[in-house]
Amino acid sequence: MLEITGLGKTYEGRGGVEALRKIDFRVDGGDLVCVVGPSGCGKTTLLKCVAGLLTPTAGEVRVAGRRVTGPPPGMAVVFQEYGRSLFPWMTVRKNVELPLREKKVPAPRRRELVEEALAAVGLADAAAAHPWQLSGGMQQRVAIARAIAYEPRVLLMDEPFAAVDAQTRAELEDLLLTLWRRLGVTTLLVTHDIDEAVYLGRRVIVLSSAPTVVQEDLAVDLPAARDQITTRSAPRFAELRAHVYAQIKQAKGRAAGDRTAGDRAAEESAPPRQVPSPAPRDLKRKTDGRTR
Amino acid sequence: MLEITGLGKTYEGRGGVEALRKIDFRVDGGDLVCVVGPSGCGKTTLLKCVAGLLTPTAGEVRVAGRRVTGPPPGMAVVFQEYGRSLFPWMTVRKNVELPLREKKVPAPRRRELVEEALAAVGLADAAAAHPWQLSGGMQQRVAIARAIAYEPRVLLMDEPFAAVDAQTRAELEDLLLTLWRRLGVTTLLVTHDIDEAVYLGRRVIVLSSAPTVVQEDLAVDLPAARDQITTRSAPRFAELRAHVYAQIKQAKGRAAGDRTAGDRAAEESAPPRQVPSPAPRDLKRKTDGRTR
Amino acid sequence: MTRREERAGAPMSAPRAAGLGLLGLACLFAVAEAVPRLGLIDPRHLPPATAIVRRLAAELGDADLWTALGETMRSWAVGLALACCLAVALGVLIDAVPGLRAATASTIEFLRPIPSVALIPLATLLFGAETGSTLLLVVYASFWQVLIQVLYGVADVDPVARETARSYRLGRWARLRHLVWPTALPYVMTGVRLAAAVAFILAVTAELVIGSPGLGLRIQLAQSGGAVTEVYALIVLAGLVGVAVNAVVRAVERRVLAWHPSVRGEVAR
Amino acid sequence: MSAAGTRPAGPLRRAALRLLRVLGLPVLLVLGWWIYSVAEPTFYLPTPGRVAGAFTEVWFSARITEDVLPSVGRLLTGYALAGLLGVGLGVAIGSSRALRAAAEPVLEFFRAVPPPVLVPLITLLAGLDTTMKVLVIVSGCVWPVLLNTVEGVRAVDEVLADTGRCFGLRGPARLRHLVLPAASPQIMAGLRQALSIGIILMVIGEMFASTSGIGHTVVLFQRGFAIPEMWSGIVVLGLLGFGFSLAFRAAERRILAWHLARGEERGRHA
Amino acid sequence: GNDGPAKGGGGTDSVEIGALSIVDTAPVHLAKSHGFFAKNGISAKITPVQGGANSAPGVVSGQFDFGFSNTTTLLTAREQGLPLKAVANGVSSTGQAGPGKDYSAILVPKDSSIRSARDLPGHNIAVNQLQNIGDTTIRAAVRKAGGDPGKLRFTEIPLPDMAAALAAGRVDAVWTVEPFQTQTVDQGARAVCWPFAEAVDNLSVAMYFTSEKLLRENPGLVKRFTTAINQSLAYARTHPEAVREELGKYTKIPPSVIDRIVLPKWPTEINRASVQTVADLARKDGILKRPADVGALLP
Ligand SMILES: Nc1ncnc2c1ncn2[C@@H]1O[C@H](COP(=O)(O)OP(=O)(O)OP(=O)(O)O)[C@@H](O)[C@H]1O
Ligand SMILES: Nc1ncnc2c1ncn2[C@@H]1O[C@H](COP(=O)(O)OP(=O)(O)OP(=O)(O)O)[C@@H](O)[C@H]1O
Ligand SMILES: [Mg+2]
Ligand SMILES: [Mg+2]
Repeated sequence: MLEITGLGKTYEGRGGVEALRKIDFRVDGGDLVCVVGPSGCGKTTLLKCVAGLLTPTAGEVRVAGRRVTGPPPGMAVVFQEYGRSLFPWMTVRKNVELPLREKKVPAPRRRELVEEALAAVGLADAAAAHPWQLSGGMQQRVAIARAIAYEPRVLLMDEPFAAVDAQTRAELEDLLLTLWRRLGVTTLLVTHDIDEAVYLGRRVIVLSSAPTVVQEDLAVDLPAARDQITTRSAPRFAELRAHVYAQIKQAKGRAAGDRTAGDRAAEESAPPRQVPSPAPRDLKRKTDGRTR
Repeated sequence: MLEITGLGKTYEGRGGVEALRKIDFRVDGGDLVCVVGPSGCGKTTLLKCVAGLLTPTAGEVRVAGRRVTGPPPGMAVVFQEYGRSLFPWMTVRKNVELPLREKKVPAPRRRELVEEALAAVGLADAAAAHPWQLSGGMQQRVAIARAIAYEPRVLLMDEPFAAVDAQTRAELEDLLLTLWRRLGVTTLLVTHDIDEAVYLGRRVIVLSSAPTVVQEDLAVDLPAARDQITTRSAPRFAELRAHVYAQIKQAKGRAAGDRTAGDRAAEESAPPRQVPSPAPRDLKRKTDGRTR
Repeated sequence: MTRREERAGAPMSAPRAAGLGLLGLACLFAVAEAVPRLGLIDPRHLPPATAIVRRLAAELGDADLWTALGETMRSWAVGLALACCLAVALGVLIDAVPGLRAATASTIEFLRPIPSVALIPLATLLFGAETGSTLLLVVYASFWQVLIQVLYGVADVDPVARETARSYRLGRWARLRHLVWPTALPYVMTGVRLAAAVAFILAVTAELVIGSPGLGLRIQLAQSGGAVTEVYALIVLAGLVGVAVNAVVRAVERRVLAWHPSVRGEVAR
Repeated sequence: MSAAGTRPAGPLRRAALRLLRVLGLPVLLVLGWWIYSVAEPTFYLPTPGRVAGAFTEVWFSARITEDVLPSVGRLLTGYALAGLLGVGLGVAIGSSRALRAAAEPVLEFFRAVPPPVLVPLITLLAGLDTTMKVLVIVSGCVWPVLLNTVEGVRAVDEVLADTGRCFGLRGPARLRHLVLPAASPQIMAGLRQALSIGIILMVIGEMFASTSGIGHTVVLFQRGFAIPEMWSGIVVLGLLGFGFSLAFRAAERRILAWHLARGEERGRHA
Repeated sequence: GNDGPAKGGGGTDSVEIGALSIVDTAPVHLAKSHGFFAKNGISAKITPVQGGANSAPGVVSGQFDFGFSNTTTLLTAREQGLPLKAVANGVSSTGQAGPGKDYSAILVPKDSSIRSARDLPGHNIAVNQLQNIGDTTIRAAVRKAGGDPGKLRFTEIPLPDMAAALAAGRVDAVWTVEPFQTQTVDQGARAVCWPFAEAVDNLSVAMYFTSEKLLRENPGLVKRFTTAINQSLAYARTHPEAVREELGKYTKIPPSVIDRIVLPKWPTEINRASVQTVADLARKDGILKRPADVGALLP
């Protein structure tokens, strides 16, 4: 479904910032892949290139075989800057409804989809409010509702649960899984929460810090049916998580120069968070991402 | 240092939204208190009332004994909408420097503070960039750098680490602790990460969902010296975490009406995240928050 | 959609933009040449573009023309600068002092539609001397343009940015300088562009009516002498001055608004 | 915080306060004018009393239907046309860099041509009747709308624009739901500018080849040295501008409700 | 200067004169270039204004010491209470009707059915200013020719734009003056009526004037100004080639046109009777509200 080959992006400002050096991976139709990596490594840039919002400076992205030059149809994006991605002049309901109108969904079905999506993110009451009357987490949930109501074939999400509390986050994660299973949406999700990446992803892609390449493409070999209790308490889950954590740490460590006191302290002390079992066990490493 | 008495806030829009009903607690000078609560329960509203940016509709806030009617001196705020709180027309360095100028810090000292703060958050290289040339996480770190460079007496932070990766987050947490210890800053921190709340906070305040009151004021009786490895692996840490999680779950559960399929699924399945030991053990509950 | 090309396409180089601009002017020239030549309008009343340009070239050789242009540009520049300073100062003041906006609204709306031309007798009465009168007219007309833009601009400050400034206790002056002014700047730039044209028009008109020396006087002389081609040549000169002024303002804008979405969308993407 | 400080005012007091706010400054100014004109009587600046006298005499007559109404009709037509043209062109030019580069010099060229010298050209093309007068109004009103629209469209928030693109917002829908609302604060600024410019150009258009209209009347008075009468005409222009701006503000409050409320809710306590 | 005339070195007074740059004002320019002002101890600065009505405020406010304006405008100003006094004749019609005889005429398109003043009622005539000397004299001419002046329709068009309006058929006839008369005739128009000449005998069309204040404070200067202008008027009358040469300097009239235009007459005396006639006509047309006191205006 998604093929990313030799993707590179250098921003022109500031004397040329190389956000992505060379990214190669593919996502099969109906797959759910999580992307993790250090802050500022180029995850958002990657997502925007896939969405056709940014022109790569090298390589290309293909969605369903077609080279991406603009946003492909049937794709929904949840932006990291959720607040700014909502239309302040529209109510919450209108915000969610607008893409459906553009998709020419008939009015009754549209209403249904909007109500369902808002209810699913727990915002049925806020439908008539304007985005700027909502809390940060509520705004983010509106953005999620807009994406899921759209029933996309490809779903790109940039830290979609960053602004909600732990409980809500768990609910939204499961909502995403349900939806993904029901509709078979090809999903690419950027997250900072390693647990979340392992819990949700069928694969986890770890990006290195700049110059950014794919540092690791990890298949999550947990049972397909997941739930918050059993999956998260599985020993394999802990292993995978620890492994990803170590990878990110390594990715960050690679970035020379900007190591500070705080940095060093953290590197020395921080363990894989909340993971007692430390060492990763025979992890099947993916080399080209095409196996799956 | 901070006294919040009978604080209530009802927004006028949408036929009157009661964001806060009645909040009472106090924070002693040099204390570090974390606030957690369901999404949309009024944490940001509370913070803004304390900061003197919103006029409460009931009750009052006192900082250092003086009733708050506008932003009190010596206070720094990190906003949840970090992106919009940076001035796009200034470089990162200028953004961090501006409050210092206003504070009439002499130029050499100012430069020193700015360099230090930027280095501490790992952005020494990005000083000359404009905020919109940075990634989300980097922007958030600029906002943090601005607050710590200011050397405030009171520090209010609204989900300050939401947009950074796990590794960076741990580093920033420790940075905050170091700073807090060194300068004795009275800190009120809103977070969604329960682990973070317990790891950082000397107390954790759990807000209920609307109508919002203080549901729990929990003293964190972990040793004062904390570090990412030992503190987080302490059994008491797990207990506290589980307790807070249960509290939030309860707080959310109380909100009637908007319970949906996803909601219910989550409630049934989600365990305290990554916490094998389930039941909280004899927790010292605070009733009025004045004991400490 | 054009927007996509703009965002995704290669940024346009300055020479290319200038080339396109020249192309636009060339099209205008072609139309202005064709209309009289095809007899759509009697060439005696609207001479063909080539004739106008030839006449303009001849005029440009005349030192007096340059003196006249200099006179006009001087009252233009002084008037515009005065109007901009006054309008920005008043606009910011109206924004900063609570209640002032409401108190001044009715007066502003009443005074704005009064044509500058109607004030000529009053102007001559108050100032007598020609420059004073011309300045009064120029300032009066262009002042409102900037003022209204400033009033809308200062109201556009991002609420979160405003709160940030407040929480760090930025003083009145610092807030003005670092928050309100940058926000209003794009509006002000538009206001200055609007006012620049209006000031130029009024400088010319005032000369035309009051008879102080300058480009307007030359236009009037040509008009009352029935020298049609020369009238159009001078009008073209006025237009070209407008184009030049705009180019300058745009260049300034690219520098001072480099951070703004409208400009940064065009340079680095 | 002001909200905490002020006592809740009764409706009567509020109304009185409002009246004071609307009329306070004008009354002061008129008073100043009065004192000046009495202290230093000059032919060209009559006392407000004489102007008021002339006002009732001149304007409470058939002039309302003969001069004022046709003028207002032309003004509204021209203004509406200019609004449509300015927003339409502005959106096109604002969203295409190539078009902007090509069109800007031409537009700037026309913008710099003084309307009084443009009028003869318009007459050549459109004749002497209402069409010409409306065109004169359009030729001046269109600029503030156009410029502001161009700038407003250029400044659309990138994240919003990206959102629109992702969800396939295109063509008229993009215009209606994204571009126009996002640019609306600036477009409104332009429309407000255009209102008073329209009145001024109404006068200029009527100075030319006219037999009726407010502008025509004012010019006749001015030429006939009927100075109080001329001032009364200027007062009519001012009142017209004031009246239109009231209507405009009401419309703006509806159209920019989201914008104003957002600023207010957060900014109230400032 | 606006502080009143200043006594310069060598016993000359500096004065500022507001006057249109048209054919009519040739004598004031001649007076300057041929030394009539200098001879009378005056150093003059001539400031071009647009329309005679605009020089009146300048004279009242003291910016100008002298102005040039047409008779109707001066009568109206006087009636409204402006303290103006005529000091010298400005320009007069030749008093002769017929093609190429007077410097002002009503022109119609070649194929027009209008043949004389009598045919004008019912048609749309362009004048440069409504309610001024143009429409008054046209009405009078029509009346004299036996037509109904009530049926005349007037449209205001600036003189430079009349030719185009006539060619495009926007109006049926235009009332114009030199150099536009010659230019419009060149473009195929035909003269049918000479209102100045037909309405009034030897009409004093315009005059030089000053304020009562200056007259009171510096009667000597005013007298010298009058003398200078009168000398120049006489010179202009007898030296048309000097006038044409002067026109080439202060106007932008194309040289080929200058050679052919009909020059007005420049008598040194104001024709008081014609002024009275214009006043009566203006009163009849409602331009003046009261019977005019011509004596108060004229010297
Ligand atoms: N400007 C406003 N106008 C009207 N209602 C508002 C406004 N701002 C916030 N609210 C409402 O107040 C309530 C509390 O909002 P607040 O932002 O304080 O929540 P929060 O606890 O910070 O949530 P989150 O964790 O999602 O950021 C919400 O129901 C929200 O809809
Ligand atoms: N518009 C821009 N102009 C110049 N540089 C940019 C721009 N946008 C991003 N960058 C740079 O590109 C790099 C990658 O940014 P990106 O937003 O993709 O990071 P990210 O992985 O999403 O980070 P985060 O997790 O913090 O959101 C950063 O160094 C950033 O400074
Ligand atoms: Mg990002
Ligand atoms: Mg919040």
